Amino acid sequence: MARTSFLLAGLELKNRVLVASGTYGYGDDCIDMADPAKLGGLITKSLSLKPRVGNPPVRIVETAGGMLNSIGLANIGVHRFVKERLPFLRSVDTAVIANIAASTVEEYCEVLRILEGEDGIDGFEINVSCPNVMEGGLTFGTNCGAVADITRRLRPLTKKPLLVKLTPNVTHIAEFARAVEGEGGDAVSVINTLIGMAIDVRTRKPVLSTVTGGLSGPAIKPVALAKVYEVARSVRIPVLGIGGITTASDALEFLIAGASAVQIGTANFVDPAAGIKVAAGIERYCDENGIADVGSLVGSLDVGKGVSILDSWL
Amino acid sequence: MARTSFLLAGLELKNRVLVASGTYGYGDDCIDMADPAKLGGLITKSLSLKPRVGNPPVRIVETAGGMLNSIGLANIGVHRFVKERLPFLRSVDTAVIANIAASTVEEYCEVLRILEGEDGIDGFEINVSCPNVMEGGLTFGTNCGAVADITRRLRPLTKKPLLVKLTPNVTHIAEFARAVEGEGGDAVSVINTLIGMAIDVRTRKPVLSTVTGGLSGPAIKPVALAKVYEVARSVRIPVLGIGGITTASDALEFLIAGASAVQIGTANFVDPAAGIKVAAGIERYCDENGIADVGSLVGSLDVGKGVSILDSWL
Amino acid sequence: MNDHSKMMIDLCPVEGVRTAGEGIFALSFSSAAISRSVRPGQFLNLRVEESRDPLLRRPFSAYRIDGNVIEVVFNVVGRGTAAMRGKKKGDLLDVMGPLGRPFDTVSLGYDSGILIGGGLGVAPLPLLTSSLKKEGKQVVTFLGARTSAVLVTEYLQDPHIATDDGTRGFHGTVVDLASATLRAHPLSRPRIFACGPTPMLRAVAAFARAEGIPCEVSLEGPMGCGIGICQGCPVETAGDEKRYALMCKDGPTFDIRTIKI
Amino acid sequence: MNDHSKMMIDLCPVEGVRTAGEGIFALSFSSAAISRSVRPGQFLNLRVEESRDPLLRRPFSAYRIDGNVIEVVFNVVGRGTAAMRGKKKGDLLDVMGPLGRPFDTVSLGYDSGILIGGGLGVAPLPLLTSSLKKEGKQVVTFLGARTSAVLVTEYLQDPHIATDDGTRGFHGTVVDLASATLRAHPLSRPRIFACGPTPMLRAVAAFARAEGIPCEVSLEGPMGCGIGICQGCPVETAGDEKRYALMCKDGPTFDIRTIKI
Ligand SMILES: Cc1cc2nc3c(=O)[nH]c(=O)nc-3n(C[C@H](O)[C@H](O)[C@H](O)COP(=O)(O)OP(=O)(O)OC[C@H]3O[C@@H](n4cnc5c(N)ncnc54)[C@H](O)[C@@H]3O)c2cc1C
Ligand SMILES: Cc1cc2nc3c(=O)[nH]c(=O)nc-3n(C[C@H](O)[C@H](O)[C@H](O)COP(=O)(O)OP(=O)(O)OC[C@H]3O[C@@H](n4cnc5c(N)ncnc54)[C@H](O)[C@@H]3O)c2cc1C
Ligand SMILES: Cc1cc2nc3c(=O)[nH]c(=O)nc-3n(C[C@H](O)[C@H](O)[C@H](O)COP(=O)(O)O)c2cc1C
Ligand SMILES: Cc1cc2nc3c(=O)[nH]c(=O)nc-3n(C[C@H](O)[C@H](O)[C@H](O)COP(=O)(O)O)c2cc1C
Ligand code: FES
Ligand code: FES
Repeated sequence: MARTSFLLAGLELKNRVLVASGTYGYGDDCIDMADPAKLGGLITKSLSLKPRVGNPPVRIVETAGGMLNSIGLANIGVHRFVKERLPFLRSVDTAVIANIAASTVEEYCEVLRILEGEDGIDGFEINVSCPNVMEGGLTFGTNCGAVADITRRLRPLTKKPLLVKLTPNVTHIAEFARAVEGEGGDAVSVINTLIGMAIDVRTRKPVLSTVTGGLSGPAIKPVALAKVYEVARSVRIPVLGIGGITTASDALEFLIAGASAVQIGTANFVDPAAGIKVAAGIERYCDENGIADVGSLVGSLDVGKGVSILDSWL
Repeated sequence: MARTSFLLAGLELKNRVLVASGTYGYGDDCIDMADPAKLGGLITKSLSLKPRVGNPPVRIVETAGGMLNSIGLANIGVHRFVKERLPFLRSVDTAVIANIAASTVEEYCEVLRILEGEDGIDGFEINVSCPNVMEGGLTFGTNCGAVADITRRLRPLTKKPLLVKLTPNVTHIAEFARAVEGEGGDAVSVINTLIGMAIDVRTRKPVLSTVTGGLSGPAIKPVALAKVYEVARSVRIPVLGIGGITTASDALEFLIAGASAVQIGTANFVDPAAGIKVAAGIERYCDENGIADVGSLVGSLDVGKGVSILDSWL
Repeated sequence: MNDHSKMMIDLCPVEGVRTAGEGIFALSFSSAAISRSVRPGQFLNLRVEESRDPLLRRPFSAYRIDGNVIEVVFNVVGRGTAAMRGKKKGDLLDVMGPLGRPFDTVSLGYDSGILIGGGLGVAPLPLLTSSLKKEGKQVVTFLGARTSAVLVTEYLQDPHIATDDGTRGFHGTVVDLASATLRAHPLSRPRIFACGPTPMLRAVAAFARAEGIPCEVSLEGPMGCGIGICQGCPVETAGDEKRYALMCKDGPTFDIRTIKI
Repeated sequence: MNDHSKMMIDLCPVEGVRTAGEGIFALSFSSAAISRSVRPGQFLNLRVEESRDPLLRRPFSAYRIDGNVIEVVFNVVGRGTAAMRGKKKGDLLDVMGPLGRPFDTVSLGYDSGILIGGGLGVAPLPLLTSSLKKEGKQVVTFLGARTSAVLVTEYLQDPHIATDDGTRGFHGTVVDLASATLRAHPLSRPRIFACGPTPMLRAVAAFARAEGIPCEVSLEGPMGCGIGICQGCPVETAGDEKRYALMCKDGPTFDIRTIKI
């Protein structure tokens, strides 16, 4: 049986499959259908300092092979999270990573400080795809200096793994990953959703109340994989691959491209046990192919004589 | 019957549906199955100065709701094009736009000069998603200064419509559109393919010989639509919307978002008459909704109280 | 956490698809486990195809339970429902359920259940009828539809009928019919259970408020997951402070006092 | 431009799906227009589902023509072929064809056609057999497969059989069988037509070159459009200069002198 566990900046994960922020609630909703103890880790919905009610309907719409969402980071706020949801998460035998969203650097720090003082949080993932209220609504995530700054400010506040989750909506995602690495971030999560849009042609209105939203699901898998490949070649810290992963075969592509672990998002909506099945499938693949440690797959892509697109023409 | 024709920088198009570069050959392959005279226009495969044999196999792979390609701009070169293919295109009663690809600014100019001297070419579309050999393989398309420079250099060489086709693989596509507008470009085509990747997990090799490739098809439609919306709000020149359009309803979304016309790409591979059907469907929609001119749909999106994602949180 | 019946995913053999009205179909499949625990007003989330397009499950009210067999009723509005229509006996259907908050039939303090259904909002009413009768309540049913051909009156108890075009029963809306009838013949300690298009539910709520009758409505709208993990199905709650409940988890049935409708 | 028969898209009623071997199926559908013009070695591009996933058409060799009815033979390797297996009589199938360059059966200068098929490479051989016989050629057929259960020997003329596991006929590869047989019993002015996996075609080509026998092979690989507009199906051509032909338009059948194999 292949070794599946993985040490993420000192944190032992049972396997390399986590559930992604915003796609598994706080871990308790799916308990009837999937045992979280079989996951490598569970990442919470983004937590902000104050509760956020989220955006008005419509918040989601299906697209070809994917979906758009504009949830608006609806969450109960870090204080209620600690009081109402953390006790359950403490009882679950899997790594729990708290995802943090904020609109000022100070707010990121504050939320992290609150959580750092609590038992049951094993690490942090920083969602930088939020608008910076200081800079007039421009998202932090598309500003490399801002991402570096957030990492620098958060790093001293915790010894636990500090992950930064990058947005794909930039020209050179690897620059952002290098900025995180440079400031002592332990890992990067790649990718958050792509900006997308849908229109109801009967009413000529946007389907989503926010006009645009975030595209996720199988449709974005090829883009996510290319971003992971780009990032993994540019930094030494681990990369967590995310985007459209539904099957073990999808996850294997990410590992082979250079991800040290993967996160399952939209697929949970179809099957809350998707992550568990993906983990089992990865193990089966390794056993069938005589691979003793899942880790040896990471970055094992054989590009042969292949030249990257930068050297060729689309 | 709704008015469907459209004046693109002086060039009369019968309707607002064109077939996209690289997805209809030189117009003669589908003649048995679709009458090009029913299209608003036909954009040629990218033409380069010298013939290009293109990339080795594998060049295409299907993905969820889309496909990746790395054709490598295989084309017969501008000289053979003029000799062998242009005569057929002259005989077709539709607007013919020559798409040009090059790896130096000089080469762009040279190809345009050659075509400018020929009857039967009604306009030009500049593919800037090619690596700049001068700058060591970085693509022109992700460098705003380079895009401005190409437009500036080409503009004096023709009085015909000069379109620049933008890549979506940038943080702020609107900047690129503004650069084109500023240099006198007549229109922008939005979008070319997204960078993506696929791996064969049995061999642990990239599926495409070029490792990464361009993602197209319905999967990218939400992204393309958001980019068109962004660009259309930023420039006054017409926007040609491209990306995943398969049905009339898809095309209507682009028009409503602000595209003056649309291009059909991947859908041609499934049905070479897709563009003709889309054009007919747009007309039917207008007739059913009492719209006298398709043009009045352009940019008619009613955002109501909707706030763009930049003002909200993903 | 959902504190109703345990939810599960079951691969259910399809029993068949039958016609239940003009353009209306009923799909039945068997699941011992799910059929046992479904309660009136709950829904099932069907994976209509093993495909990435359509990608998400599709929610349908439990319409009928007969032994192990569960039936849902639907009309074809898109690709998901088109695929459902094409199912054949023996096909396997991936069903998640039972989901959501059932109608609150066990509340004390009412003697008669008033059931109001508009269009395919009839779907939860047959199960609700059986439940109420088991609990010894009086059941009075009002059913509305665009036209007679799309009325689905099966498994209901002597429904009062309204059609928009007057092709059957009362010529007008089901809410007009129900309010006129109930004002003329008041019931003892009534409680309203309604399901249908939002404008109809608004009218029902207005009537219930005016008459001071307790009222629950079953809502419908886009859903991502059906189990509370995507936050995709907000329903604005009553009260001054802007807040949202989740349609899939806190609903789909809501007491009208708890939401803005 | 394709200067072979006119290509078209036709919505074809499915006649049925039958089993043609272990895990091998034959799907038939009727199209008066396409059936009339298909020639041996040409293919059809099927839209197996009205879906955006799978998105692209799937290419299949024309296996049999019987009046208006066209049959293709396949095994289930992915979602497209799985969907084909599930087709029912009366379903409508969106078929584009006939596509590609047929085998060149009208070349002068040969008396006997040697047909070599490996696995489902048998697909174009029945049509080819009829054509050759109509033209008065002698036909000698060699058929290879992994094991006896997956051999499809219908509509062929007394095929010589080879199986990798020896469960039927010659124990070994079909090329070993063909070369041994043909060296032992040379035919008058032969011409080889082969279809199968690439390693097999390489072996056939090597044999043909060694013996100086004219040889055509039918290739297989990923296709985007099937009609020459995507440039997605390159086949390296013979000669020093690096150039590509298109499998869908210049092939799928190629004279081995024109390509690198
Ligand atoms: C709790 C709940 C119970 C339901 N019960 C039933 C039922 O018993 N019978 C029944 O016929 N339908 C029911 N629905 C609605 C049903 O889920 C949708 O009609 C179905 O998902 C459409 O799928 P599709 O793929 O055919 O359509 P799509 O291709 O997804 O969409 C087609 C059209 O329908 C609209 N649409 C899609 N989903 C919904 C939705 N959830 N509500 C309203 N409009 C939608 C789309 O905007 C689009 O215009 C219920 C919905 C909910 C939330
Ligand atoms: C000209 C031509 C004629 C053909 N004739 C026949 C035929 O008569 N009978 C038959 O069974 N098959 C034939 N094929 C192959 C057939 O087209 C593929 O098997 C089919 O497209 C697979 O579709 P799928 O959706 O089931 O598999 P996918 O889900 O698309 O793929 C499943 C697996 O098959 C591989 N694959 C996909 N397409 C091809 C392909 N074109 N060639 C090789 N491997 C592929 C994939 O890499 C993957 O590993 C032919 C192909 C060509 C190009
Ligand atoms: C409904 C929904 C809500 C999400 N909420 C969050 C969130 O709160 N914080 C975050 O960092 N990412 C969030 N994401 C992004 C996912 O974690 C993930 O990065 C993205 O969906 C791509 O993965 P997928 O294709 O597997 O879904 C959300 C995604 C979806 C679909
Ligand atoms: C196989 C293929 C070849 C293409 N070749 C070119 C090309 O030569 N020049 C160009 O500007 N765009 C090219 N494109 C991009 C398309 O014109 C179009 O911008 C893109 O595919 C998105 O549209 P779609 O989703 O409708 O296909 C190509 C696309 C595909 C799929
Ligand atoms: S549908 Fe996902 S939370 Fe309600
Ligand atoms: S498959 Fe498109 S050119 Fe051959």
